Amino acid sequence: MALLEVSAIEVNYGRVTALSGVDLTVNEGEIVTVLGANGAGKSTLLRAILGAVPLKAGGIRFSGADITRAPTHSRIASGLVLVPEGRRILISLSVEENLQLGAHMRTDTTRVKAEIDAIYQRFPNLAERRHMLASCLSGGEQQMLAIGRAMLAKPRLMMLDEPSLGLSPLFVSKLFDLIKELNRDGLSILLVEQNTGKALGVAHQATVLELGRVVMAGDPKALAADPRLQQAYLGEGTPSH
Amino acid sequence: ARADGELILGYMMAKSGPYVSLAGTNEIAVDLAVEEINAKGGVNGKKIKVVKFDTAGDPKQATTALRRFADDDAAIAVIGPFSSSEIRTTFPVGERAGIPQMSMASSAPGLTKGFSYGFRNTTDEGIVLDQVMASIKSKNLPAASGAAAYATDDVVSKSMGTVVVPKLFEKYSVPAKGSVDFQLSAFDLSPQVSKLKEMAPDIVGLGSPPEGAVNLAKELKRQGVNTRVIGGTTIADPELPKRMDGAGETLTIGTTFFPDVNDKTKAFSAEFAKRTKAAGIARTEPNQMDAAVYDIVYLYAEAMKRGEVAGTKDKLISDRTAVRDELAKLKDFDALEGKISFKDGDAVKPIYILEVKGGKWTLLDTRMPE
Amino acid sequence: MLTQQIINGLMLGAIYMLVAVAFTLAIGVLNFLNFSIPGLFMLGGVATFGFLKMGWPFLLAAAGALFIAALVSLLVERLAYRRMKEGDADVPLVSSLGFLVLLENLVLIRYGSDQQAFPALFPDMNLRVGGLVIGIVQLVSMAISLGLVAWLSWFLRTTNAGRRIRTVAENRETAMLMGINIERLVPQLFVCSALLAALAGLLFAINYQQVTPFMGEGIGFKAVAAMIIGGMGSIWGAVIGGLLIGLAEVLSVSFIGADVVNITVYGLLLVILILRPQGLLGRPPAREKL
Amino acid sequence: MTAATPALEIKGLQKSFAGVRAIRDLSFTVPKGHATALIGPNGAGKTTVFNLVSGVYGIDAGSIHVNGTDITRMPSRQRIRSGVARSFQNIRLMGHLSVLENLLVGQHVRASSLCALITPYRLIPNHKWKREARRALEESGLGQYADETVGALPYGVRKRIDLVRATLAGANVLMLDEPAAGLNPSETNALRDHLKALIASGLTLLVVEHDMHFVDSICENVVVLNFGEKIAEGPLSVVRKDPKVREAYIGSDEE
Amino acid sequence: MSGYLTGVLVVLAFNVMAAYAVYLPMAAGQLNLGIAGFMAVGAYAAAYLTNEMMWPMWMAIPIGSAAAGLVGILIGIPVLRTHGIYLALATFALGQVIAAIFLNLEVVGGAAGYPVTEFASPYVVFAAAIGVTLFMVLLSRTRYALYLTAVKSDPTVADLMGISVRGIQVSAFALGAAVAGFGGAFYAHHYNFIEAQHFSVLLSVYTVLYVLFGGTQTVWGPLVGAAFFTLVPELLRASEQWRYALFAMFIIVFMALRPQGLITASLFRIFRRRPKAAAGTEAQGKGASA
Ligand SMILES: Nc1ncnc2c1ncn2[C@@H]1O[C@H](COP(=O)(O)OP(=O)(O)OP(=O)(O)O)[C@@H](O)[C@H]1O
Ligand SMILES: Nc1ncnc2c1ncn2[C@@H]1O[C@H](COP(=O)(O)OP(=O)(O)OP(=O)(O)O)[C@@H](O)[C@H]1O
Ligand SMILES: CC(C)C[C@H](N)C(=O)O
Ligand SMILES: [Mg+2]
Ligand SMILES: [Mg+2]
Repeated sequence: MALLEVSAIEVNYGRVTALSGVDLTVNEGEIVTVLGANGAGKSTLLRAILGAVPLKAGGIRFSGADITRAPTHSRIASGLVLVPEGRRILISLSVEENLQLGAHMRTDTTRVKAEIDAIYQRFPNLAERRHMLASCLSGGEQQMLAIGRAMLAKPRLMMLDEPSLGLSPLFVSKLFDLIKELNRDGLSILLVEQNTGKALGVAHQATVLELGRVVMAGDPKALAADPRLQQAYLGEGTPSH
Repeated sequence: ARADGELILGYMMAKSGPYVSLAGTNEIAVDLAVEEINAKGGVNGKKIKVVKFDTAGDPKQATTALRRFADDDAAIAVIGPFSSSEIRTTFPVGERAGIPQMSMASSAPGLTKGFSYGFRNTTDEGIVLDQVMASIKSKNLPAASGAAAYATDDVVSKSMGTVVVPKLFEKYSVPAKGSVDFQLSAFDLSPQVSKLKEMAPDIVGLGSPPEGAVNLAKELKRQGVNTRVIGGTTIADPELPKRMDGAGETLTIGTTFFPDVNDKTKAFSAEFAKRTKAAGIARTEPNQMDAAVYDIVYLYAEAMKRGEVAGTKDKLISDRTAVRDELAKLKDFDALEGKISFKDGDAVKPIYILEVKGGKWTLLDTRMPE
Repeated sequence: MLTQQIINGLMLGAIYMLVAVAFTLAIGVLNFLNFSIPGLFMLGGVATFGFLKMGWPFLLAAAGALFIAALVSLLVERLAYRRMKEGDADVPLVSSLGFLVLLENLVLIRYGSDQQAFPALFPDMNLRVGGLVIGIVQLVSMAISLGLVAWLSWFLRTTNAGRRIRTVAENRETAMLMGINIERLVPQLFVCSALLAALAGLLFAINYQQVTPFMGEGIGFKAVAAMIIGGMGSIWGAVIGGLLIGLAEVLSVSFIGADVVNITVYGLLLVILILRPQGLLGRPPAREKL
Repeated sequence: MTAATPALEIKGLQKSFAGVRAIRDLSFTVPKGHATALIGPNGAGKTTVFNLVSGVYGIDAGSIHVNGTDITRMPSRQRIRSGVARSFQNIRLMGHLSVLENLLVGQHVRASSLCALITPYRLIPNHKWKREARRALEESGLGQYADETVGALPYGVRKRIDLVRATLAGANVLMLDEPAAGLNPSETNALRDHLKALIASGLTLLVVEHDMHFVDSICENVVVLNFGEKIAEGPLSVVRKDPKVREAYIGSDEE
Repeated sequence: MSGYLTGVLVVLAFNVMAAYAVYLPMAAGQLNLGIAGFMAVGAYAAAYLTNEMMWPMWMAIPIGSAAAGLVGILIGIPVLRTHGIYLALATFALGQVIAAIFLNLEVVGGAAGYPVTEFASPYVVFAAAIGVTLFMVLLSRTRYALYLTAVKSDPTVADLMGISVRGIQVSAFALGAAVAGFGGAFYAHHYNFIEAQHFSVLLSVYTVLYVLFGGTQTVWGPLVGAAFFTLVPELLRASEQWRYALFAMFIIVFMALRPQGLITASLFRIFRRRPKAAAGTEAQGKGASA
């Protein structure tokens, strides 16, 4: 069953057209990945789904309801969440407060406490720094915080914008394990990644954007084998020495 | 913009800004005077026409107004400006342009000094307060000790508190117990009154605009201090007793206008009341500036008559000089406020000593400054 | 005498304190130096005065005034604050000042620039103990202020609302991405800040039995100074700052003279800022790590 | 200064934040004309090393030499003059300015006389500063963005502009903090070529990077940090076999 | 020229000078709410030199300006430890303190004010304002202006690029003060009378208002803002008591429509679009061939 349906959306920044006629479907329990070069419009797509940029045309449905005109906060309340590009940690709040903020819409405070502890276990770096200002964290630690914060919102669809950015190889592996684990537990995921190989590895569906349009879509394994994609995004075209 | 055969006067109003409450009704008095004069045939057979400009009490805008009257409107003389601050910037311009000005409210000491075209139909606060003291002494009111209270950031108030009051206490041999001061914008005078309470003087010489007088009176009452506050023309507001709302009994001031002096003042007050009511203005009783500005029109009319001004463009310069010279020579001109003469550019005219009794101004004494 | 003066100073400080808290809500939280607050302060006093003049009972008049202030504040939010895009925090300052000028002039057109006598609510409202005079109304208003401030600071510290507000303060766009309903939260804050300011204006009018169109300006400036001394965004800082400014003002008036009031009050502000740039209880701003 | 003088020499470096020891007795050198990588798990202290070298924080103990000059006690703004420039992990471009203007700011060290300060260069068509900045942009294939406002550009483009700005300071030691993060593989390739060209022109690089392919292709030497300590040093092929490094950083499933 | 127009243009000239005095530090991220204080320093210093030392005006005015600049340096060094709104309030306090000092300084008349003998004619004042404008336009084309923006938007990075952030900040502050002092010195000699109240907080605040209103993104904003604030109230004269209320409504509406100020960079881009594109391709061509 389709959880998220994006149909023929168009987004402009002033005169620049960032997205045009983009369709995308995420089914319940699926991982969908969106690939594309810099400036292709991946981040814009996620922001549009969240309602952070206005749509010029098209529609969005989430779990059966039309949310095309819904304000961002009500979309989030209905189970969407975004780990944004550039992390957007709140630097004047402590690490713990950042996490609590992720759960600000929830009322089950005891569960939230337990989940925060679980996140500390998963990311020990954060546990050590729970009472420090988030501005002190290293780049990778901030990325962990952003992911943890999104998990605490208890979403039905989690959108991740380049989550592996700045993470060490060990942590990238852990991250993809986490993504799989969350997905196993029933969470649907929309993943934007530069780590194309890994993203195609976990996804059930993939979409490739170019200059704001969908140029390829379908089964990730088939796409991974597509020479056009290999050329452009897998870096196989110019072998390293 | 001038039809030949009209005598043009510029009028700087303070219709907005800090002085509106005192100056807002002046326009009615000016219009009244002009209508009366023109109804009687004008001056030398020519009608008077007034050109108006709102300065908002701002010295910069007042300068603009004066430039306009002098250059564009070819006015023979200028009614105003209102305040001392405005005078400080417009008198030099008027002197260079050679156009007479006459203020209806400015009472800071010595502002006309060095200006031959600058006049004020006002009396220096020092002279006014002198007469108040004289009156208190002559009526044998309690005056065993005194203190001063004044605003520090206003020229007139400060000079009252630091120079005039101490000098007068000495002159009338009232032992001074000290002084308290406050800012113009102060609303809380409790520290000052706590100090006055300790000094317990019979009279407090006040240098302040009306707001300070109201606040001081209320705080004196709150802290239970009984003393007679005396002040000058700056607080001569007909509504003051009402504004003090039960406080301020025995407050005593000197002013240059009181409505109940004679038939002329009563008639003026009645007409003024009629016109203000028609205009929907809350205060219907004329204040001292209303009377002063009314007299300024008559003073100019008289000076133009005596100087035989022509009111034509080619004679403008000599007309203005003639007005100036005639004003300077004027002696005991019979005006609304009483007999007016000019000494060094400032008017010399009777002073009415008023006291608050039962929440109303009452006439205590009438005096002519020596 | 000194005791009396200290009492006088604290009573004055209580007024500054409430306005300072109103400012701190707007600036510490919304990053918006809201110059309409002095106007709302004035409105609290003048509108009550106006309603009383129309014959309304006191409580109704006061409620009416607070209601009007809240409405105006929502308008300020709409027309000034909401227009502030990411970045330049100075911008809405202009329109908020526009609101101050507008409010002042509207009141001026209605009631004139004169100081108006606000009716005394009770005949003699003063405690007299051993030569000391303490205004009962002032005492009550101080108690109300402190109680309100204590509640507010508790609320912001311990509830989710506090965290949401701080998120909005740091970055509106992130707050939006976090699902915070800015459209509702921000107006709530504006209303809250307006109510504090208007309440302060009302208490002022009762205490000093006067209202004028310009009564907000001087107090507004001192309150901003109080807020800064205490540390922006810190509610207890605003309280301490307000009382300090009140004391500094009264003590310098009574022991040196009124001509030095501005030098001592603003000099104090300047010195505190130079020695402790974030104010007494303020936290230094978090900087983004490289 | 001989060829043997290291471009960057760090000795006994120590730094604590509020009692937390972020860098512990760290020493290493970066030889001239080569690329060296600084790697390690998240929070190991890599960015902190950059911050200490560029003077964002004062150090607790140790010394830093750039091209033989002791810069340990130098104010941060002067360090760039001794020849060390850096890029930023979280891109720090001035968002309201145009790309060109950002680059002009980057040129500052080489145009810092009073005269340069008050020349109304914007009135002079094709002024040499503008020309130079444009050329640098062309060379990294970003020419079309010169007059755009930085804030609206996509992440990858901004990342590259940050790099160009660092090169414009004319420094011979460049510290690059995760230059390939957020780039897709083909862009990473382009970046690699660009960096190789820089090395060939005689620049020295110190690179923090988590992409091991990338590190492998340009860096001869790597320094591995963990908890602020150096745990290994040497060619990547050797270091990556080190069990300590595998456990802390690379993990077992890498390749 | 008509006397009225002269009078209005003179006011405009002074407002323009004050506006640029505010604009310069604002470009470096400093909101100076004490500009009136620096105008006072320039005015009193120059007036003292012509009155008591019998200096000619053309010498006294630059020295007055320099005196204000010097005070700017001396005060800027400690005060620029503060940032953002704290700095704004520190400068605000500074303005108050300076005005209070002149109010008590008897050598220059104290509360009675200070008459000035030498007269600067309207044309001299116009020339001064045009001079200041040209200077600012020229300055906006330099690296110095670029660094002001850089320091404003990211002081940490500017510092790492080798820019002396402190130097830029203090110089911008002092240069702004000097421009203010320059205007103040002319003010004293044009109106031939100065008093502390002329240099009140409201003057500072209003000046900041026109600069923000005009827009701070380009060098033309302050000019347009000053013109708007000087001329519109004149045009509204006919509306009498509604004049300032209407004016305030104008401000609110304009700011709601153009929150970045009347004149913005994008406005200029619209005009320049075509010629700039041409220049771009030309430069690219050269770059490739070089
Ligand atoms: N705020 C903005 N204003 C104007 N244009 C914008 C803005 N944000 C993005 N764009 C433009 O929209 C297009 C798509 O940008 P977007 O950030 O969605 O790309 P992306 O695929 O996420 O790239 P990256 O991989 O670099 O993150 C780009 O051309 C970009 O320049
Ligand atoms: N200003 C600071 N205050 C407090 N702690 C800090 C500060 N700067 C860095 N740290 C701490 O020092 C440690 C090292 O941080 P650093 O940013 O150098 O890590 P890194 O190696 O660059 O990691 P990453 O790969 O995630 O960017 C981190 O744990 C961080 O929390
Ligand atoms: C009406 C008064 C406030 C005027 C004052 N007496 C002056 O000289 O300016
Ligand atoms: Mg993106
Ligand atoms: Mg790092």
